[in-house]
Amino acid sequence: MAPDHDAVVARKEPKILVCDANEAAAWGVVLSRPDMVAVYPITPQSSLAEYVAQFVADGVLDAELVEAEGEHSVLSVLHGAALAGARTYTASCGQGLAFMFEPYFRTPNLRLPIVMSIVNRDGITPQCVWGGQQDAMTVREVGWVQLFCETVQEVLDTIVMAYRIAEDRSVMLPVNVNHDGNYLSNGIVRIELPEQAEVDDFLGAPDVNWHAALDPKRPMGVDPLTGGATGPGPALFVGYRRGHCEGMQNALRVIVEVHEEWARRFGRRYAPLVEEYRLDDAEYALVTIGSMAGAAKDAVDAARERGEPVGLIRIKTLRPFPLDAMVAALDKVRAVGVVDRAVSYGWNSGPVHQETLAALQYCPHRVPCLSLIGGLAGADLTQAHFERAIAETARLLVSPCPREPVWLNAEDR
Amino acid sequence: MKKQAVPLFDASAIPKTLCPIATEYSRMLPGDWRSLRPVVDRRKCVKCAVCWLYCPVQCVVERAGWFDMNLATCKGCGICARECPQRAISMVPEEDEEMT
Amino acid sequence: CTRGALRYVTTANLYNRWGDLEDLFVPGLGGCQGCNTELIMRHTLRRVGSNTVLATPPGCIPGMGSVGYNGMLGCKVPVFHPLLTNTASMLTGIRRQYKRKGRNVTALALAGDGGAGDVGFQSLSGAAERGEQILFICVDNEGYMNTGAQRSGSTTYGAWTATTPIGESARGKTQDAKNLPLLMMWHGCEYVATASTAFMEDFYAKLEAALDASQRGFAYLHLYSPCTSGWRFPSASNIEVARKAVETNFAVLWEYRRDQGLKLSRDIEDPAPVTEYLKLLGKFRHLDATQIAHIERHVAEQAQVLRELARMHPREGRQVVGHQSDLMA
Amino acid sequence: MFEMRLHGRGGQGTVLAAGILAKALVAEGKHVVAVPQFGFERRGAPVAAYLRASETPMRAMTNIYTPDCVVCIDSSLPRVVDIFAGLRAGGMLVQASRLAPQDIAVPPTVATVAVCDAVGIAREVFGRPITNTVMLGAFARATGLVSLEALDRALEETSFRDGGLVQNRRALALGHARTVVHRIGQREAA
Repeated sequence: MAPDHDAVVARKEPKILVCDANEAAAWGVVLSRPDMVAVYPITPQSSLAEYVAQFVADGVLDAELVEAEGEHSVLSVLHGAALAGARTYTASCGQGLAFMFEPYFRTPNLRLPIVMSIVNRDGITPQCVWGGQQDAMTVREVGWVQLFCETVQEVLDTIVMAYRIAEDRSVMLPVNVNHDGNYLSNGIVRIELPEQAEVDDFLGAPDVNWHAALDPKRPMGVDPLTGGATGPGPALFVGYRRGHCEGMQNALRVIVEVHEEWARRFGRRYAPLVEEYRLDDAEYALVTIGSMAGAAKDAVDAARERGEPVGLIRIKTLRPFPLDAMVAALDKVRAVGVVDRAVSYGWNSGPVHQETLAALQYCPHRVPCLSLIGGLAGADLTQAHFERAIAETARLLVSPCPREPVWLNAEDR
Repeated sequence: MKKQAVPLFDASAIPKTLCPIATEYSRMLPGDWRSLRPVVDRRKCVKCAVCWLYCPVQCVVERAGWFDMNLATCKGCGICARECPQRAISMVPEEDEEMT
Repeated sequence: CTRGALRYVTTANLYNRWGDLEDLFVPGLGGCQGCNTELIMRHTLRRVGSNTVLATPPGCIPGMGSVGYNGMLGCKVPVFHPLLTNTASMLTGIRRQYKRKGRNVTALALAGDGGAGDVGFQSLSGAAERGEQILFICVDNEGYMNTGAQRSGSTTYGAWTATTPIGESARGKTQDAKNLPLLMMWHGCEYVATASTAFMEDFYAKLEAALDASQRGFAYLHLYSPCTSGWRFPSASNIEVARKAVETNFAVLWEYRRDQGLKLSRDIEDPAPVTEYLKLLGKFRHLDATQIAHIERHVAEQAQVLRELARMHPREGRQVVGHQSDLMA
Repeated sequence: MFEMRLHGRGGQGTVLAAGILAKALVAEGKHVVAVPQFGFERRGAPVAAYLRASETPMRAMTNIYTPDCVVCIDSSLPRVVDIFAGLRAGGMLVQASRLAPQDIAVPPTVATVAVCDAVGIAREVFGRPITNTVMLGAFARATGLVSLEALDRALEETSFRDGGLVQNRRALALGHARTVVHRIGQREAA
C-alpha cells in the first residue's frame, strides 16, 4: 500500500482542460509516463493516437513511439517492450481489436501489465465506424481486466489507476480502459488534470517484468511449451491457468483499494466495481455500462420526480466480474432491466444481461431480468430511451419477463 | 572453452503460477537416438575441423591429436563421415559395437 | 596441393577462431538426425554471443526445444516463443526498450520460412520498413516441416509436400517459390544476404556483416536449409544437398548492402545442371520432363535477375567473391 | 441550459469551433458538453456539432434534437441541409451570409437572425473561406453568451493546422464587429 494521505492535501487550483475522452486518455498516458507507446489509427480511436504522437513530438511525453504497421504488431511490440521492462500503452477498437486478437489473447497469460484503451466500436458487418461495445464484449473471456468509464474525467483518472491495478504484484494482468466511441471519444467537457508529481507519487516506478523477462543479464526461456498428458505438464498447465484466475480475483480487491486511494489523494470518487444510484429505496432498477449512464441517471431522476421507485446499477468493472458487489446491488430490487450496447447472439439478449442473469443465481430471491439493447453503431441513447427502458422494467413487477430483448433504437428515425 | 553464458535467472522467489518460464537447462541427451556411431581413425585425422563445422549437434570435441565425438549427444546422422576429406570417420552399427 | 588440404586450412581457421566459444544451446536439442537447422542455430548463436535476446517463432526451432519444455530450457540466452506472426514486432519492442535504457542488446530472430515470409511477413515487412535494429535470420526449409511437411510460399514448384501431394490429378506444388530475400532487399534494409551451410566461411562472414548492420538498421539473412525428413533424403547427405543447390544456381548466394547494392558471392556463370540437385531429393522423384523444364527455366530466370541486379551495383559493378566456392566445389 | 447546433462543411472547422467555444464557456465558469455528429469528415461534405452549456454539471453525453440556437458557418448549406430541424420556438439563427438578416428565409420558430459575411471576412484574413472563428465572433455578438475575451483566450490554447493564431484572432474580432442582429419578435407571435 502506498502511504496514506488522510486528507486531500491542500492543492493549488487544478489545471482545467476542456477536451474529449480521447484527449483525456492521452493526458492520462502522459501522467503515467509509459516507456513505450505503439499505435495504429482506427476510427474512433485515431485522435487518441494523434494526441499521444503530438505529446511525444512536443516533448510532453518522453516515450518511445512505434507507429506499427497494424494492430497485431502494435500489441506485439508492447509484449516485447514489457518483457524488457517497459511500462506500455496502446489503444484500439473494433476491427483493430479483432485483428489484434492473436497477441491480445496471449497478453494476460504472459501476465504483462499492459494498459490499453478500447474506444468502443461496434463490429462489422454491417460495415460501420461508430460506437458500440461489441468489440470489448466479444473479448471478455480472454482474461484482461476490463473497466468501463462513464465520463471523460473518469477516463483520464482510470488510465492512471489502471497502471496501479495492472502492476500490482498480486494481479500482474493487462487492463482495458473502455470508453465509448463517439459520445465519449469525441464528447468535449471540462475536466481537471492531476498534478504530475502527485501522479508520480501515486504510481511509483514501473514494475513490469520481475516475473518474466527477456534480459541477457538474467537469461530464461519465456513461454516454453507447457502441458501435454504426461510428466509435469498437466499440473504445470493447471497451475498457470489457476494462477491467472487468482490474479483476476485479486484484482477485485486491488481495484477497490486503488479507487479508494485515488479518491483520498485526488478528491474524485468513483464506484470501483458497481455503482449504485438511488438504489437503496428502489423497487426496480436499470443496469447500465459505459457512458450511457449519464442520460440514464437523468431519466431515473425524472422518473423519481413522478414518484416511480427506480434506481440504477452501473457496472464499472466487468472483468473480473464483481459478483459480490453485483449481488449486493441486485438484492435491493425486485426487477431489473439491463441495457446493453452490444448483442449476445447465442442468447438473443445482451452480454451484460447474461452476466446479470449469472449473478442473479447468487441472489437470495428471484429477480426478473429484462434485456434491452440500444446504442449500436453510434445510435444515440437519450433520456427518452431510458424512460422507455424504465417503463419496460416497471412492467416486470406485474407481468412475466419477456424473453425477447427490447431493441431501443428500432423505431428511431 | 570460452564461457559465454550468463548465469540463469534465479526463479526461486517467483510464483510458479504467473508467466510460464524455463529457468533450468534441459538435461535431455539425444545420444540414444543413434543407431550408427561415428568412429574416428586417429591416424587419418588431420584436425581439419570439417566434422566440427558440419556437425548439427556440435558434439565434436578436440583431443590432442584428433577430433572425437561426444557420444552422449551424437545422434548418428553420419554427416561427419560423409564430409570428412580424409575419410577418417566411419559409421558403425551400434549393436556391433556393443558386441565387440 | 590437394583440394582437401586447402579446405582444411580454411575450415580449421573457422574452428580456431570460433570453435573455442561455448555453444549457447544446451547439448541436447530434439532436432532430427542431421538437421541443417540445428546446425545453423548452433553456429549462429555461438557467433552472435550471449548479449542477445533470441526469438524463435513456432516451427522446428522451438519445436526441438530451444525455448524449452515444461520449465526446462534449451538455450543459454534469453529466448522466447513469439507468435508465428509477430517475431519482428516483439523484437522491435525489446530492442527499442533496451536502447531507451542505454543498453546495446542484440535482437535476434531465428525463424522458419512460414514465420518469416508467409504469415509472419507483415510484421517482418513493417519492422524492415521502419529500420528496426534487428538481426532476422530466416531458416528456409521450404515448407512447414514442424507440422509434417506442408506447403509454404517458399516451397519449390513441383515439390511434393503433405498438402501438395502426388495423385491422379496432382503432381506437387503448382507455383514457384516467392523470392523472400529479394523482397527484403527492396525494403531497403541495411543488409540482406543469402547463405548456405555448405559454404560456412561465407556464412560466417555474412553473419558478421549482418550482426554489424543490425546495430544500424534491419539486417536480414536468408539461410537455405535442406530438411532431411521433409525433403526425403538420407541425413548424411545434408551438406551435399546444400552444396549441390548452390552449385546448380538453385540457391544463389549474394549479399546486399544499402550503400553498395547487390553483389554475387560466387560465380554463377557455369552452373551444374539443376537435375543433379533435383535427383538427390525424394520430394522431386515424381517430376516429369515438363516440370523439370519449368524448374530449369525458373532457376535460369532467377540467376539472370540477380546477375542484372549485380550489374547495377552502384559502386563497384558486378563482383565475384568466390574464395570458398573455389575451395569447396 | 442552452443547447445549440453548429452546421458547416468539412474543412471549415465546424467541430473545432465547437471545441473552442466549449473552452471559452468553461473559462467563464459554465459547464459544457460538445459532441460532434459522427461520420466521415470529408472536405466539402456537410458536418454538424452539438453543444450544451449550463450553470450546473450535466451528465447526458447525447446529441441535441431541440436546439435553442443554430449556427451555420457556411452560406450555401441551408440549401442542402435542414438546418432548422427541431429548433425551439423563439430560437436563434446565426448565419454566415452576405445577405441582410431580413432577407434570410427562416421558419416561424426563429425569433432572432444574426448575419455575418463570414466568407468575405475569411477571404480577407486567410485568403480562404475558413469561417469557423469568424462565426464564433458572430455567435458571441448575437447571443452574448460568451465574451469575446474568453473566445480570444480559447484560441490561444488551440492548435490550428491551417492559419495562425494572429489571423484567427483577427477573424474572431472581425466576425464579432461585423455581425448584424435582427429580432423578428412580432412575426413570431402570429
